[in-house]
Parts: sequence; structure tokens; C-alpha cells
Amino acid sequence: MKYTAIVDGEIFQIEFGPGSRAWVNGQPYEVDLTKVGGQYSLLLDHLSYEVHVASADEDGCYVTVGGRPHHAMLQRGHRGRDSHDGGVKAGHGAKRRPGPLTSDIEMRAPLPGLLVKMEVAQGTPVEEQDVVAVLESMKMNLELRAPRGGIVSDVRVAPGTQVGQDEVVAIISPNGASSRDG
Amino acid sequence: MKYTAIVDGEIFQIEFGPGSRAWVNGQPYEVDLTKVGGQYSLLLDHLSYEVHVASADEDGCYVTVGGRPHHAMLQRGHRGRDSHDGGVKAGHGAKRRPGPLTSDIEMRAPLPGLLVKMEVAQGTPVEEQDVVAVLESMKMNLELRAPRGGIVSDVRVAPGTQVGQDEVVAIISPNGASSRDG
Amino acid sequence: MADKVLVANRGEIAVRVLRSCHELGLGTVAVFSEADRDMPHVRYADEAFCIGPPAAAESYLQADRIVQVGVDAGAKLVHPGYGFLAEVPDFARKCLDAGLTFVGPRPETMELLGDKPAARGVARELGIPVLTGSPSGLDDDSLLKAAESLGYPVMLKAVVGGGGMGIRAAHSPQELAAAIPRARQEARAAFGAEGVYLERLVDGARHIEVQLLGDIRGHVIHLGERECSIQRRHQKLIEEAPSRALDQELRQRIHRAAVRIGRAVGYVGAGTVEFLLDPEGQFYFLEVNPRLQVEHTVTEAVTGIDIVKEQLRIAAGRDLDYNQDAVLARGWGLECRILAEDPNRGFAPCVGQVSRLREPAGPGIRVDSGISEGVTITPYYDSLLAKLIAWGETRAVAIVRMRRALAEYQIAGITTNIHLYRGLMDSTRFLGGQFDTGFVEETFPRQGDGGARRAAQGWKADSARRLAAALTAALLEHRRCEGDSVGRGRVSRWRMMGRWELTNRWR
Amino acid sequence: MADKVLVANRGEIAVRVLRSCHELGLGTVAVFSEADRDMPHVRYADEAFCIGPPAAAESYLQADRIVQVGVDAGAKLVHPGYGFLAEVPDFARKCLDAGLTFVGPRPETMELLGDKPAARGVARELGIPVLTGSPSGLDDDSLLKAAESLGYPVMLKAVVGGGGMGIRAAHSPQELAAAIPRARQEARAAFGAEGVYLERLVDGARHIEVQLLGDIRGHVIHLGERECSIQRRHQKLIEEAPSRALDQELRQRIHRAAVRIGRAVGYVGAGTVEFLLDPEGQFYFLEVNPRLQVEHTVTEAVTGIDIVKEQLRIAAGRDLDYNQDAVLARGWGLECRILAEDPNRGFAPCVGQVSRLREPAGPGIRVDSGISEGVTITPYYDSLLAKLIAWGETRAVAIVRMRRALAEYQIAGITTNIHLYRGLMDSTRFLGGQFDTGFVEETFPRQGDGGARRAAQGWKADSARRLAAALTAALLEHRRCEGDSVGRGRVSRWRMMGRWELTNRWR
Repeated sequence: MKYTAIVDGEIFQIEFGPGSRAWVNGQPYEVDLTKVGGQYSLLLDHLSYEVHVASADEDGCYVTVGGRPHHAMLQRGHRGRDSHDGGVKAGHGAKRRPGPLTSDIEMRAPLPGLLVKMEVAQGTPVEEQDVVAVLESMKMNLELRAPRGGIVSDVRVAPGTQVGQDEVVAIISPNGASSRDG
Repeated sequence: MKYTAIVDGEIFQIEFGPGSRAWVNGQPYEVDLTKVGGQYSLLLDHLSYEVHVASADEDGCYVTVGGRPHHAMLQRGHRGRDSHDGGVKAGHGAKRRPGPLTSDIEMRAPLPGLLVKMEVAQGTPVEEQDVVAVLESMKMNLELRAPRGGIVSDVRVAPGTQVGQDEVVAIISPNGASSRDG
Repeated sequence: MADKVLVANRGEIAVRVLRSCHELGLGTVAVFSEADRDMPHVRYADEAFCIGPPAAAESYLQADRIVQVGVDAGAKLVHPGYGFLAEVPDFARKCLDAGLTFVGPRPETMELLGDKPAARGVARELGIPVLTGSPSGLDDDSLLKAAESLGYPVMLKAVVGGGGMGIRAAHSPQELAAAIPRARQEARAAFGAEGVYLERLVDGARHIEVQLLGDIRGHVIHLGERECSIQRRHQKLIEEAPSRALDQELRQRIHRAAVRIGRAVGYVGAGTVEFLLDPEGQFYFLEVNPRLQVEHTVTEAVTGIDIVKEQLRIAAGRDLDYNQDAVLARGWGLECRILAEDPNRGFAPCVGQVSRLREPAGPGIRVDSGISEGVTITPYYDSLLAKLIAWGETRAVAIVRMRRALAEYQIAGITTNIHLYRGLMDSTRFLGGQFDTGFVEETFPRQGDGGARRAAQGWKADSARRLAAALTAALLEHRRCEGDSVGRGRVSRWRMMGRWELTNRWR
Repeated sequence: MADKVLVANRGEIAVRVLRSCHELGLGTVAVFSEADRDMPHVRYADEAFCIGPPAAAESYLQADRIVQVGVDAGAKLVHPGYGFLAEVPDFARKCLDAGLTFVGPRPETMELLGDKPAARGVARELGIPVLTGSPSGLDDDSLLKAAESLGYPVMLKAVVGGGGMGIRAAHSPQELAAAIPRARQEARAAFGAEGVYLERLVDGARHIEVQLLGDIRGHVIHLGERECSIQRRHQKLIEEAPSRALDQELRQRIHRAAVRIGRAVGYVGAGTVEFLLDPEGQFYFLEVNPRLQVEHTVTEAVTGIDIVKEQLRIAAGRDLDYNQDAVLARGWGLECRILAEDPNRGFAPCVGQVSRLREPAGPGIRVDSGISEGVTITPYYDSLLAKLIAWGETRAVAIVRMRRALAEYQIAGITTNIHLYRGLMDSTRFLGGQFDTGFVEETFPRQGDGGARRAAQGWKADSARRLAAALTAALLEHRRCEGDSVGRGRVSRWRMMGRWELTNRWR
């Protein structure tokens, strides 16, 4: 199972092996994480960290390490859904799957960067997980994928444009009920 | 709704009125209880107590008041089940109601006292809430009622006998499957 | 002294006062607004009474209601803490009229000292230098004229009150004209009186104050000085005792001046005489704060004297426990005010629930806290959550202790200014004592988060902490997926982004 | 001193040592057994290494493994704390052989002082009184003969070790014959050496000890005395500094005797010289503890000196920071050892999970804690959870502070001896200083819980607390029934009795 975590804009590609072994961006680490009271104790190659996972907002959660808060976003690192996924869906599927899309979704840039590609135009129908745009940031290409199916009702940014963090790049409206004109 | 609480062997009969009014053994009190972090703050006629409800064992729970632990047992104070009870059943019915009795239940004396009456004999079938025995303790008569239906498979104490705290007075076995001979 | 004390305050100072009451065997009565039901001072007192809605004007400033609670609860003494009603002579009078002993100076003394130009008059008569300034009661035009004769820059201040409210610097008539209405409005909002006055502004000044104790028999002693130069917008952030800016001769002159002022006004209780020290070593009397101060703790750290206990003893009519010779300072005391303010967002106050709290402990560390895990910080009162006090044999030892304690301090769920102090403790200017009242504002905006990094192997660098955060997040999710119960409960509260993916992996 | 320190210990003393390391800017390495993964010292250190299964013999006593961790982690110093390997000369040698600096005296000094009759020989040669006793190395018969010539009662002690293990009183040859095999067995189990020796037993004796510091250049100073007479079965419970039992002349004589012993053995580091003081005011040398002691904190409270920092400085080859004249004691320090022991069940050690923890704070209070909320106390190590230290200007002030702090202390989920101290702080014999080493055993069994009640309105009486417990339990259930969410989560964990009901209500 692979994961991608973005912490304060820095990207970590994480894979867990057997036992306490993990790889982060290809580097091996020994990881020992345990919960004590309301917090966690992390030993990372024997380096000791006190970690507290604080309440989440819409865009992720706050992970406090050694008394300093960090903003973390997480997703499973494979493109499709592989065979392991049964357990996951119950967890965050709750937010993603329920019924048809009923309100507009603003697709925002999770990081500042260069919009490399815009795969859709106004009126394009999209399925859940379709690539909407590609952002280049921190020397990586980031695909922005539709969280649900619908119709692209607005495209806000053209390829080659620099976008800021949280800037809206496109809007997806419920199927057949475009709520704006662009 | 009335409740009976036994704390370190002392008996409190409690009734809650509207608002923050409560009666304990007939005396009125103003009660303001709020949860803060892992504990409670109780204002009882403006007297301030820090209360922590600690993990329960088989016989009740530990309520720490001002850093001092007290053992508390609680039950709803009415003999039968009155109309308010719908909400309660879902709560502790979980332990009491599920299916037929499958193992022996030891009926124990919650306090030291004099066994005044034994309402059953070996082989008596009992329904849930039937009175099994009556104990006199702290100037009160305490009815011991069957927590579930079954067959009385053993009677350990005769009326007129002094029993100690936690002493077994009778055993109820699953219906039609007495697992001991007495 | 088996009496009962009503503490007419909230937060850390209420807990602080309650602790001394408990040590003296006094019963305690707390008051709280509807917003403060969960606060520790409610739990810490023997009894607690709700006195109204969240807004201070409807609760902690309701003098009559608080006096009535005191009477109903059978209290004998009322301790006002600082802020709220602490410097309101009418409140003191109402206590006295109801047969309650007010723990503080006499109402007449409070009135005299509350009018700051009048208090300066007292000092001037004693031959103690005061900053040239205007009288009180001037209208806007007269203030502008007075400024011309004083010479710019000038400092505009509220006649009554304190805590940095209603204070503004003006470097020109235009600035002053613009500042006057705002200062009046702030003063009216904070203290209910819009009078302002002018003082000459001294560049590079340091703020030195002297702690006084006086009993009802006219004995007045001092407990040494404090330095409170680490401020932001006239709000003290770090206080220390003693001051590095004083040599022994200057120190004694300032102490003597403070005691003379205290004696001249017949000061009873604990109070503080504030001075400005200019870069040439000349000191000027500013004002007297007729109350317990937030930063009394650093004086307690070096003298070992419990100032709140002394207040209570004095109020009970006892003589001072000490003569001047018995007051011996030892080592160095430092205090950091832990505020619910975000230094990275212009020091905006923050609200929220304290989801996790671990306060530092161990040798030389004292925490006076007004919060506990699970409480909600509301927008109704000031942002002071707690005070962290470090003592050391020397200033350097106190600083490294403070730094160690700041590293231990964990507050989650609400943003605080703890990082700011981590940075300041590493600042060479602070270590060297080279700062004045403009230090934070000059230093911090440029320094930001990076200054908070501890040297060498002790402190975790930012990137290592980000890696730790990433691995924790991923591993908790991983365990949840694998059905491991360890991470459960926490992870379910997250909302995964799920909106984008990486194309180029493992680079 | 930007080096790294391996702390070869656990619990509160590991955290204590780590704090001083952090203040000095030293990197830190913790070790932990498999039972201690959750303990605070693991989180508090920069790095942490698991060194084996729970049993101390397989983890904290594994000298080779610990040395290897130190080497692997790049540590330069090893601090042993107290207990475990702290007094094992071989461990110190292994550190030195691996290029690690052992924070403690030289191995030869440890060996000399570890043989207690030999150490008594040093004192005797200096003309310092020692209790008459037997040599070490006697067999059972020779011990019985030696007892005859000493005269009963006698005290039987292990030749090596400390902490009350292997110590027994015998009032007759029968008692002694029975005690010898048990003492030998205890000593073998605890220290790996079964040698025992005899001392004359002094009735009504008080235990006085003197803290020493010595550097590698032969300077030896003392930091004053401590009194540790509040014991139970030779286990110290309350320690204080200074001692009420000494007048100025006697105090100086004891201090001088301690320093002379330290100089005679070329003592390096922090150590403690223990004395017995008989009711006639005659003191006798007992032994030297060549390590940091649990109760070093009360000396820190009165002198302001961080003894662990001094240990680290000395180990780094520095001269002492102080000469004797610079060591000034102020006020009074008291320490209560917070133990996971149930005084109501014969002081049986308790295990369990700490479900709630609130440690006291505020003026004059220090807590050195080895636990945190959520940790599980296991049966593998000693029962010391934390130390509560109170400082006051006088002994009386320290006692009321301690009483206040004990009232604040909340530990749920595991039974502790906090109540015992609440009772002792109210004991007139303790307040008056009228106690000897038999005080707790004489006083507490009869006093029980009732002595813990605070006077007057401050402390809640038992019956009021029971009422509060009853109402809380009932109201939480009531709210749950009514669908109120406030009580949820807690109540669902209860198991209602449901087995009996009241027939006669409202009597």
C-alpha cells in the first residue's frame, strides 16, 4: 500500500513494508508509532517525536510534532483502486460516494504551481476520478482528479498560468444541471 | 425518574426535577454538572467538585471526587419499569436482554447485612426482575432481583443469616439446564 | 484567618489567588460568567457562582452583583486580581459598605493614583523626576498646543486605566490630531472615561517597575525591580527580575524613589511603581499600579515571597511579615505570557478548544495556568492563557531553562505565541540584554518561525518534523486500512483530500 | 559541551536527567525495555532505543547492551541515574573501555564505597564516629557471634546496594538467625551479592545525609544536609532540607565530616554521605551513596543548584562552579515520593493504566514526574511514579504548600499513596518535627484515611464527596436516558448493578 502525504506543501511518497520498515521517497526508515493518552509517540530511525493529531478542517488535518503544528493532507498513492481497497472505502467513501452530486464543487490547487494542462473545457462531462487538470509544483506533476462525476461548468485557469494555493481552477456542477454560466 | 446510588456503602435516593433541581433523600439541591476534558465539574449548591468517572469493574464504577476514589453502584429507583424507560433499555439492556441466559449467574450481596427473606428455593423458575431475596443493611431492606430469567440452581444462605459483602446468596442457571447440583 | 475569600476574577490570576488562599487555610468563592463554566478557577474554588452572560460588562464588571455573591456566600474578603474591577474605587467602596474587606489599597489612594497627571504631581513634589507632560482634562486643541511646547514625538495616554489601552505615539501634529479621537474612544471603551494626556516620548527607553508592599500601619517596603521592556504595542510579553539595565547605585535610587512615593500616598497592600529609564541612565516616574500585577511572579521567583499571601495578610490587618533588610533577591526570574495570539497573523487573537495540553515542569519552572484540557477559549476576555516562569541562578541559566520549558510546552487546538518566545530565547539581542520596548516589533516580523529553531541536535528541524507528520498520518491510515485498531478513532476524524494524485512517483 | 548523553535509566529520574541535558544543549539518548515503550522518557529524549524485554535483568541491567547503544548512537557520556547500574563499578568500567564518559565517581571509588564495612573503616581512620558493627564477609555463625558482642538489637544490612533492600532489624539471636537467610536472599536478588554485615541498632534515630560535589581536581564541597526520617520499612517517603534536628554547631560538624570523607576517597561527582543521629545528638557515619539520589531535589530547592548539571559539568572535566562560600541555603524544601502503593492494603504495589493525571503547579511547587496520562504501570520496576517537591521560606510554609499541592494532585486508574501524605501533612507530630524513622509505621496504621481530611471549609468531608459521587453517577445516567449527549461515552462503560432494589424509600 502506498500513500502520498503533503505536509506544509512538502510531498512525501510513503510505502510500508513488513514489520516496522517504511520507505519515504525511496529512502528506508524504521518506524515505531504508538498511542499514549491523547497523543502519539513516534520513533523514526530511533529519533523520538511527540505527535498530536488535531481536528481536521475541510482540507486536511493538523499534525503537531514537538509542539509545532503542521498541516497534512493524505491520499492513497495508487492511481486506481487496487485490491486492498475494500477497507478504505468504508472510511472516506462516506464523504465521496453518497448519491449524485447536488451542488457545485470547486476544484482548487492544493499547492501553488504552474498549471501545465487543462484536460477539460466548459461543458465537458466528467466521471469520478477523471483527470481535470495537471499542476506542476515542487518538481512534480500533480493530477487534479474529479472527486465526483458531473459537468464542468467553469474553467478558471488556462494552461501555462501560475496559480496560487487554494485558487479555484475549475468548477464541476451536478450532471445536466449546470448552475452557472461561467 | 428516580435513581438509587450506593457509594462506599452509603445509600442515596435521587430524583431529578426540572432545570437543575434534584432531590437526594428528600432534600433539594441545585446541581450543575459539566464535562471538561476527561473529567466533570460539579457545582452542588454552589460547592465545587472535580469528578472523574473511572473504569468500571463488575460491581460498579469508581467515581473520583477531589482526587479521592469512591466506589459507586447505581440503579434506577423504581421497582417496575415505568413509561420513561424506553431510552434506558437501549443503554444497559445491551448487557441484560440479549437472548437466553447461557451461563450461571451468582447473586451476590452488594453490602454486608442480614438475609431477611429468601423468596426462592432450589428449582424455582424465576423471571427477570423477580425478587430472589431480601437483605437488611444500613437500616434498609434491599431486594435482590434476578437480572435475567432462569432456574434457581442453588440457594446458599438461609434467612436469618448474616452475609458478608459480595457473598453469593443464590445461583440462577439457564432455563431447563441447571448446570450444578447445589 | 479561617475566613472566606471571594475572588472577583477569572483565568490564571483567579487560580493564582485561590492557591494562596488554600495555603492560608481560607475558604474560597469563585465567580464565573456563562462563558467560563468550564474554566479551571470554577473547579479550583470551594464554591462557585455564575454572575451573568459572557460579556465582561454583564458579568465580571457587575460590581453590585459580585458584592451580593460575596455577602450571600458569607465571604469576608474580596480579592479583585488585576483588570476588571481591580482599580475601580467604587467597587472597593461597595465592598467596604457591604462589610467585605477589599484586598487592595484604600479607595482614596486608588482615586489619587488613577489620575495619572495627579500621581505625577506627587512624584514631582518629592523631587523625583517625571517626564514632562500635559495636565489631564485638556480638550483636543489644548492637547495639540501642549504638544508644541513639549516638542514631538509625544506619547498620548489615557488618564485612567492601564494595560497599554489608549496609548499612542505621535511624531507630528497630524499624527496627534488623528490619534486623539481613537485614543479617547479606546479609553472610553476600556475604562469608561475618555480623558487623555501627553508625555514626552523617550526613544530607546526601558520599562522598569518596583514592587511595593505597604501595611495599614504605614510601613512600606519594596521587593526589588522588574524589567518589562519586551513589549508589543505597549503589551508586555516577557518580564524579568532583576533588570540588567541598572547598576547597584541606580538600582538603589530607583528603589528608594518608589518607596518614597508609596509612603507619600500611604500605600496599603501590593502595588507597583513604574519608571521609564532613558538610554542615558536617567529614570522618570510614570505611574503607580494600585493592584497585583501579571508579572508579580518574577519578583516571587527571586525573593521567595508570596505576594498574594502578603496581600491577604495585609488586608486582614497584619503587619508586614518582612522588614526591608529581610528581603533578599537571589538569581534571576523570567516570565513569558502565553497568549492565544498568532504571531504569524499580526498577533490576531485566537479562539478554539484546547484539545491537548501539556505544561512544562521540573527544576526551576513554574506555570501559572488558567486553562486545562478541554476548555474553550472564547473571544470575550483577554488572550492570556498562562504564564511560564523560569528561575535560574543567573540570567543565562533562566534563559536556558525557559527555552527547555518552551520546548516541553504543548498546546493543541488553539494557536498560541509559544513559538515567538522560542525565537526570542534564541535571539542574541535578548541573550545579551540589548533590547528596549521596541524590540519585538523590530525583530519578530523579519525573524518569523525560523528563529525558533533550536541549535544542533536537540531541536528537530522543520523538515524532519514534516517527515514525522507525514509518516504518522500515513501510518495511522495504513493501520486503519489493515484493520489494526491502534489508530482508530483518530483517523476517522480526517477528511482525505482525494482530489489529486501524483503522476511522477519516487523521484 | 555539544555532546550526546545516554541516560541509562527510566521513569522520573530519566526525565530529570534529560531536562538538565537539554538545558545544557546536550543531545540525548534514552533506552527503554519493551514494557516502557509508552513512558515519557522515551518521548522526551532526542533518540530512544529498545534494549530488551521487561525484566530489568534483561534490559536496564544489561550493561553490555547499553554500552553498545551508547557507542552506536554516538554518545559521549552515560548518566546512570540511580538504581539499576548506577553503583556497579563494572558498568562504569565498560563505559570507559568503550570510550564513553561515565557520569559518576571513579570505578575504584565505587568499589571502595560499595563495601560498606570498608567505607566505615575510612571514616574511623578520620576520627569520625561510626556505629559499632561487624566486618563484612562473615558466615552465619560468625554473624551470630558478632551480634552477641555488639549487643542486641542489631541491624542486618547488605554489604553492597541500598534502597532499603536486605535490611532487617533483629532483637534476639532467634530473630537474627531467621533474618540472615532472608537478607542474604534479598541482597542476592537485588544486587547479585549475598554478603551481609551487622550494625548496632539505634532506637529513635534520625537519618541525616549530606550532599557532596567533587571535581576531578580534588575540590570537594557540600550542599548541606537532608533529613530522610519519614520512612516505611527503610524506604524513604518524605525528605526535607535542612534538618530540624541539627543546631548550627552540630550542622557544621556533620558537614565537615562529610567533606573530609569525600576528600579522603578522592570523590568525583555528586554523592551523599549518610549519618545516623541518635536522640542524644551524637551522629554516626553510615555509608556513602556514590550516585545521584532520589531526594537530591530538596537540596536543589534550598540551594538553587542544579545537581545534575553539576554532575555533567564535572564529568566533562570542568572545575566546580562553586566554592563552599557560594553555596547558600534558603528556606525549606520538602519532597513526597508519589508511589503506586496502596497504604490501605499494606502498601501493596499497584499496577494499572493511568486514566487521568493532573499534576500540581503554581508557586513553590515542582513535580518531577515519570508518568503521563495513558501510560500503564507495570510490575517490573519500582513503584515511584513521581516526586512532589515544595519549597517555602520556612518549614511551615513548605508544609502548607505541600498540602495545597497534594489536594491538587489527581491520579485516576491506579492507586497511589497520595492520601497518606495528605494525612501526614496534617499530623501534629510531623508539623512539630517530632518524628524518627519509625514515624510512619507507628502513626499510619491507626490513622488511616481519616487523617487526610483538611480542616474547616477548605477540604470536602467524606460524606459530601460521597454525595457528589452519587449525584454525578445518577445524573450521567439520567442524561443518557434522556438522550442528552453530555454524559455519553462515559456512562456506556459502566455496568449497572441491576441486581437489587430498595424496599423502604425516602427514609
